Amino acid sequence: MAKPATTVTIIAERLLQAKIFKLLDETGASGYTVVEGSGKGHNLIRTHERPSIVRDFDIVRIEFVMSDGEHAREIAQQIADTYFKDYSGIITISPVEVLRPELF
Amino acid sequence: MAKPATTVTIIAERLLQAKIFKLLDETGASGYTVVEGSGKGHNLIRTHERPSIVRDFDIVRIEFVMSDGEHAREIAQQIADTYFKDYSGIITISPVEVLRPELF
Amino acid sequence: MAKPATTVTIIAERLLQAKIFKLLDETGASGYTVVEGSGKGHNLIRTHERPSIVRDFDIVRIEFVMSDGEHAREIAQQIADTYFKDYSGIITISPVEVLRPELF
Amino acid sequence: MDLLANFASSFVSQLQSPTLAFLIGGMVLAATGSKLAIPDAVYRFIIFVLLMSIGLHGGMEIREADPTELALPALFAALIGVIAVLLGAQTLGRLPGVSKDDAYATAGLFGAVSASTLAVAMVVLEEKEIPFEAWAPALYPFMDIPALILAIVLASLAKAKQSGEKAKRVAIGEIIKDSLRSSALSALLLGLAIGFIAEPREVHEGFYDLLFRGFLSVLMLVMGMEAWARLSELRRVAHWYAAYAVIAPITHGLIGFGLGYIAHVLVGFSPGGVIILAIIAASNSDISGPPTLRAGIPGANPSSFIGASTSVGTPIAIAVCVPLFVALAEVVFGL
Amino acid sequence: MDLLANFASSFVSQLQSPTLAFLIGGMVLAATGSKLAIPDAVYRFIIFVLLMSIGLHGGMEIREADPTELALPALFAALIGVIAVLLGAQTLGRLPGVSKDDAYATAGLFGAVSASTLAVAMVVLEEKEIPFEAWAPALYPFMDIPALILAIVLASLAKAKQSGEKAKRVAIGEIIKDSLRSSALSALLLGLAIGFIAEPREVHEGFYDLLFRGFLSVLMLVMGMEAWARLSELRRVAHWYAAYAVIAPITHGLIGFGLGYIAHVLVGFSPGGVIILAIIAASNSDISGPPTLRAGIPGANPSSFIGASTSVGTPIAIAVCVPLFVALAEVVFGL
Amino acid sequence: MDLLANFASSFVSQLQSPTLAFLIGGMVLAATGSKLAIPDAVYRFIIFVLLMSIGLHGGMEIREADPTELALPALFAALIGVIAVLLGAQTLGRLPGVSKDDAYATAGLFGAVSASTLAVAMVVLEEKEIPFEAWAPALYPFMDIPALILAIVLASLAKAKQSGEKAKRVAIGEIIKDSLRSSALSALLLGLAIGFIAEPREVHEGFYDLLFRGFLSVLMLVMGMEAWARLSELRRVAHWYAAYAVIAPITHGLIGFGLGYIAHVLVGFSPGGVIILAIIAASNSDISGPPTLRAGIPGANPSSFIGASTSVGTPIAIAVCVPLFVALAEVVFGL
Ligand SMILES: Nc1ncnc2c1ncn2[C@@H]1O[C@H](COP(=O)(O)O)[C@@H](O)[C@H]1O
Ligand SMILES: Nc1ncnc2c1ncn2[C@@H]1O[C@H](COP(=O)(O)O)[C@@H](O)[C@H]1O
Ligand SMILES: Nc1ncnc2c1ncn2[C@@H]1O[C@H](COP(=O)(O)O)[C@@H](O)[C@H]1O
Ligand code: NA
Ligand code: NA
Ligand code: NA
Repeated sequence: MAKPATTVTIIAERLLQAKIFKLLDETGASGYTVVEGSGKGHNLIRTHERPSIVRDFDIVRIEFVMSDGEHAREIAQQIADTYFKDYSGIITISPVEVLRPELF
Repeated sequence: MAKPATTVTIIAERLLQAKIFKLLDETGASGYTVVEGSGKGHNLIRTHERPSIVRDFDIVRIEFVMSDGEHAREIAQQIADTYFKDYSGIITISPVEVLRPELF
Repeated sequence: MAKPATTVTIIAERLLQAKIFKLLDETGASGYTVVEGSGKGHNLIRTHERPSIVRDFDIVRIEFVMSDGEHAREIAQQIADTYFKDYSGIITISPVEVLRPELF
Repeated sequence: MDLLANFASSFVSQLQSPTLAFLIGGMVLAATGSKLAIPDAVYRFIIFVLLMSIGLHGGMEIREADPTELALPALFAALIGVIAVLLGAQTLGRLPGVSKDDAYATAGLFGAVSASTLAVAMVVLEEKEIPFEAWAPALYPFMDIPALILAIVLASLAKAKQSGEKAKRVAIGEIIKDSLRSSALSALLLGLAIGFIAEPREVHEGFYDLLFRGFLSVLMLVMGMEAWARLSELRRVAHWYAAYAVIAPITHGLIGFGLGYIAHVLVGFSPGGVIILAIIAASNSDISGPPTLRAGIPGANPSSFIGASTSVGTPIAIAVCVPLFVALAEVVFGL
Repeated sequence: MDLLANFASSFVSQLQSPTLAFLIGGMVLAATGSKLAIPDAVYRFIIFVLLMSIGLHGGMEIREADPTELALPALFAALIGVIAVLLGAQTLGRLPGVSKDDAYATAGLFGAVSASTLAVAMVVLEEKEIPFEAWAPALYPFMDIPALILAIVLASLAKAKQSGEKAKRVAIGEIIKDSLRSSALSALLLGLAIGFIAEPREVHEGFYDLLFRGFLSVLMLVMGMEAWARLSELRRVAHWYAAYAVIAPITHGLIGFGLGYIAHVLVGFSPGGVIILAIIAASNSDISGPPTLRAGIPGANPSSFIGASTSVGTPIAIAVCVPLFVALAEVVFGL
Repeated sequence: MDLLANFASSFVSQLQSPTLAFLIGGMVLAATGSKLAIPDAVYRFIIFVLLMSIGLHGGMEIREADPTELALPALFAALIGVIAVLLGAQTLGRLPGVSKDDAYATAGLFGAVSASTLAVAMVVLEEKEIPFEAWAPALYPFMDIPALILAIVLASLAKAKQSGEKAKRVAIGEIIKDSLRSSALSALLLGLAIGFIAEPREVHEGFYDLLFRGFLSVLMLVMGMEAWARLSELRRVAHWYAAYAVIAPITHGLIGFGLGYIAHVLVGFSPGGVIILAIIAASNSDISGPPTLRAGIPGANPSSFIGASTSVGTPIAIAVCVPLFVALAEVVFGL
């Protein structure tokens, strides 16, 4: 009963979180899951362990699953184009299978 | 030395966490990893940021890796059948490779 | 514009985190993302919920993405050989696609 | 007239009370999109300290109390919980756009008790120097648990009737345990036990009681923020929830006040105790209730029952019912 | 000579002050690789309590104050914010290896205000029993917001000029909102409002003020640890940042002191108020500034502007500027 | 007879002590599956405050102390750490079902010191008004570090012998650093240093000391919960661990008391100091020990050594050894 789908994983600064959520809602992602983390890339080292009032530079890992892989890719591309010129972040796309495909 | 295996990712309410762990233990998953998160789906918006005494509605992301893909799929299906009729949650299945395959 | 790449996911005790970061920096991973979690394997049960001063036994989930799959596998193997003889941990390798491939 | 004037003045003074100022402050913060947030860990510790403080104090005082006095008020507390749920099921449950499951869950939540509102009541009584029985806070579980059980049992019966199957036996023992194990009741009962057995006056006064008011002010801030934030969820469900969430606390409180008055006449339950009974009746559960109801009535939509209670029920209980029942008591008992 | 002797003795006494001892202690911990860490949740609660305490106190005192007195110092505060940014853009911005964007962001940060440094200043004034206007902490946003806005506007103009396009309109309203919504300013303003309206003396004295010094000591520890930890980031960028971060606080503080003195002469601004104005001028933003600037000047590298301010600017403001301006006031006003 | 009667009465009074009531309360909560949890961030802040408080107080008092007095007790502390590890290796290490690595790690943990138990001892001494040397808490690292080093060295030698290879040089410097950098020792030493240098009496009394008892009560709750939760892990390993975890604290404590008595006779070490020495000897490490041992003896199974210490060793140290050594001192020194 498992059917193929696509998971898009967006790793970004929390600064962008609300905007990415909005974009996902508008473009029709049926849901998403977020976990908080830390990381290192080309810019700032972001450690979750250091106390910080300013949480906007923390890393969030947002993933959304869609049945329609083409649509998922388009959304991913749109996020990359809109935000990741100016701000930190990476996007990966992976093939998965989902149970209960009617949800996605 | 990498060998193929299957990762099952379960995103569910924390309410179910203990029950899912029990089921995983009983069905013979050799281990699992959990991270806490938040998310949006068809029901409640769950934000990790808002203070809450009641953590039962938070989102947990549970993943387990198994060498035996068939077995992993069966476990995944069983979790979906047992819990995800009544409660929120999604399950994805992905192909991976593992190092130290004797562990899984 | 998506190009194939490889994601390596390392699940380990926090004890090893700093050493793994160092190894990743030295071997040329362009970045990595970490989330904190808990888990169960063959050894200790690690629960994120119990208060603990000693965070060294917590589980961290480190993932890094590289365009060069061969290189990624070598790094993964090196981490497994260096640390996972003595300490807890698992490594999975998955095929993904990335946007903005110049970053990896 | 006196009652009205009294209520008006009590209400106005309550409006200037720091407690309410923090509650409203929290709403304003949320409404203006402030990033200020009380960390989750701090919030949970605050709840713990407040309930331990109430528990420890009660436990130490109970040493000198006559336990049989508790009987009638406790019975009344249970009765109020039951009536509240039945009322809710019969009113909210019959309205258009409200599913049976959602109605039972919401009624259960409003029948159950809020630890935070209880804490507010105790501060107000202390400020007004109105004495009450030391064991009065211990009435909490006597109202909370029957309400939750009844809501889940009714929902389960309704489902069975609908599907034509025999009702699944509701695990009542599990509901009681779930409720007692919730962080709120655990802390209160632990405090009662330690207070009773070890009489830790020094640590109570020098720490738990010392931090009580300050922590309560922070809690009010959080509750105000939450109330506003949940409004958006409430807006997504039928308007009846909002109406119910305004009327139910006042109704339940009046029932509580009435039964409390009877206990006053019959067994000398103090006026302060009557106020506490009325206010916990007016309150709705924010800690033990939601997860217990979610587990027991999986078909209910948390958005509706949590939204109604957090966004409307709790502010009404704190901002309207607390001054209302204090004023009522002042008139009725001539305080 | 007197100034120097006075400054020397004030500086030495400040060095033995617990505040500074905790700051240095934090640096030593970080330098030796200690695993001791103040949990994030506790740190954020501490900031909340400190700013609520300052706000509540101010709000209660303002009840008796003449609001028109605030006008000139507030104007001067805004002026200092503006001058600081212009100075930074003209000095740091012309140095080799410093990008325009980075220069504007850094100048904005040093023109803006640090809540923590403000808290230190208030403890020192209290210890020295130097009185100041209750509304002095309310000068904070008057300096903070213009500095942030100007930095972002200048960066945006520079970018437009460079690219030959017309400048994107800077959403000034957004910047003001962003700044007011930051956890620091929200807490301060909330405290002012609640203090003014509800006058919660009891909860202020029994909780917020009670915890003030202790929490400040913990905050200093965190700031010391952070200062050291960020040094590594600072090292990755041009050395000019470090030089700027030493000179700017002292310069801005002196400008603040000067304008404060004028306000003293013109409208009787108190010596304590002058010190506060000088110290918030010397301080640099650690809470509202970084994310606002990050959002407004996305091309700027956070490593440079945060590194310079956290690692060098803040320790200089606390360890050098606080005793400096207290000593200066003692000489100038003959305290 | 006197000792027994005294011990019995001291034990009974200790059983009613709030400290123990919270410890047992925590166990009961965990046993009944309560969801009450003290947030991790709060727990870590509590440890910080307790150790800072002990440190600050010690540091301020040491100003007037004669540092040479510390020499003999410090030497004895180190000796106790060493003896404890050797004893453990020779007893636990020879039992069936216990691996060499596990035995060394467990012996190391029981030879090392618990900051929480030390805090309990200090509260009890204060309550009983038994004076002790201000520097007595500073004996902690002198016992802790040698125990951890010896355990790791022995394990490494044993492994080398087994594998026939030359022993890997143990990085003793690393172990010492690891230990000193642990959050517990860092906080204690930082407190000592700040107390000694800056003498922050006001912030100590008004904050750290103020919160001491309350925070200790919360800590006891956490330790009780942890003790119960870890029992399941202990059950998975050989029963000998449980037996060892009962006997070792008492044995080590007696050795500590004996050596303390010698120091009393030779250099006038105070009875209170002797009690502290005995109790830290009886305690087992819960903060610095586990990760240091895990890193140093990777072959050891954390379930066994952490289980034995958290579930059995710590409750024995607090509930049995504290009253035992106080009673013993009362008899021996005629307090
Ligand atoms: N190659 C990578 N693999 C995994 N995560 C990455 C990688 N590169 C960047 N990241 C994540 O993206 C964040 C921002 O990256 P950057 O913009 O390069 O600083 C980092 O903090 C990491 O969390
Ligand atoms: N399409 C999706 N992609 C990723 N996560 C999802 C998706 N749909 C639902 N979820 C997660 O599953 C949780 C419960 O979903 P729901 O039951 O639809 O409210 C959400 O809070 C999300 O964390
Ligand atoms: N099969 C598995 N699937 C997912 N995570 C695992 C698995 N086995 C082990 N882990 C993770 O690796 C950690 C250490 O495993 P172990 O060394 O087996 O105790 C566990 O706490 C889990 O977080
Ligand atoms: Na109720
Ligand atoms: Na400034
Ligand atoms: Na020991």
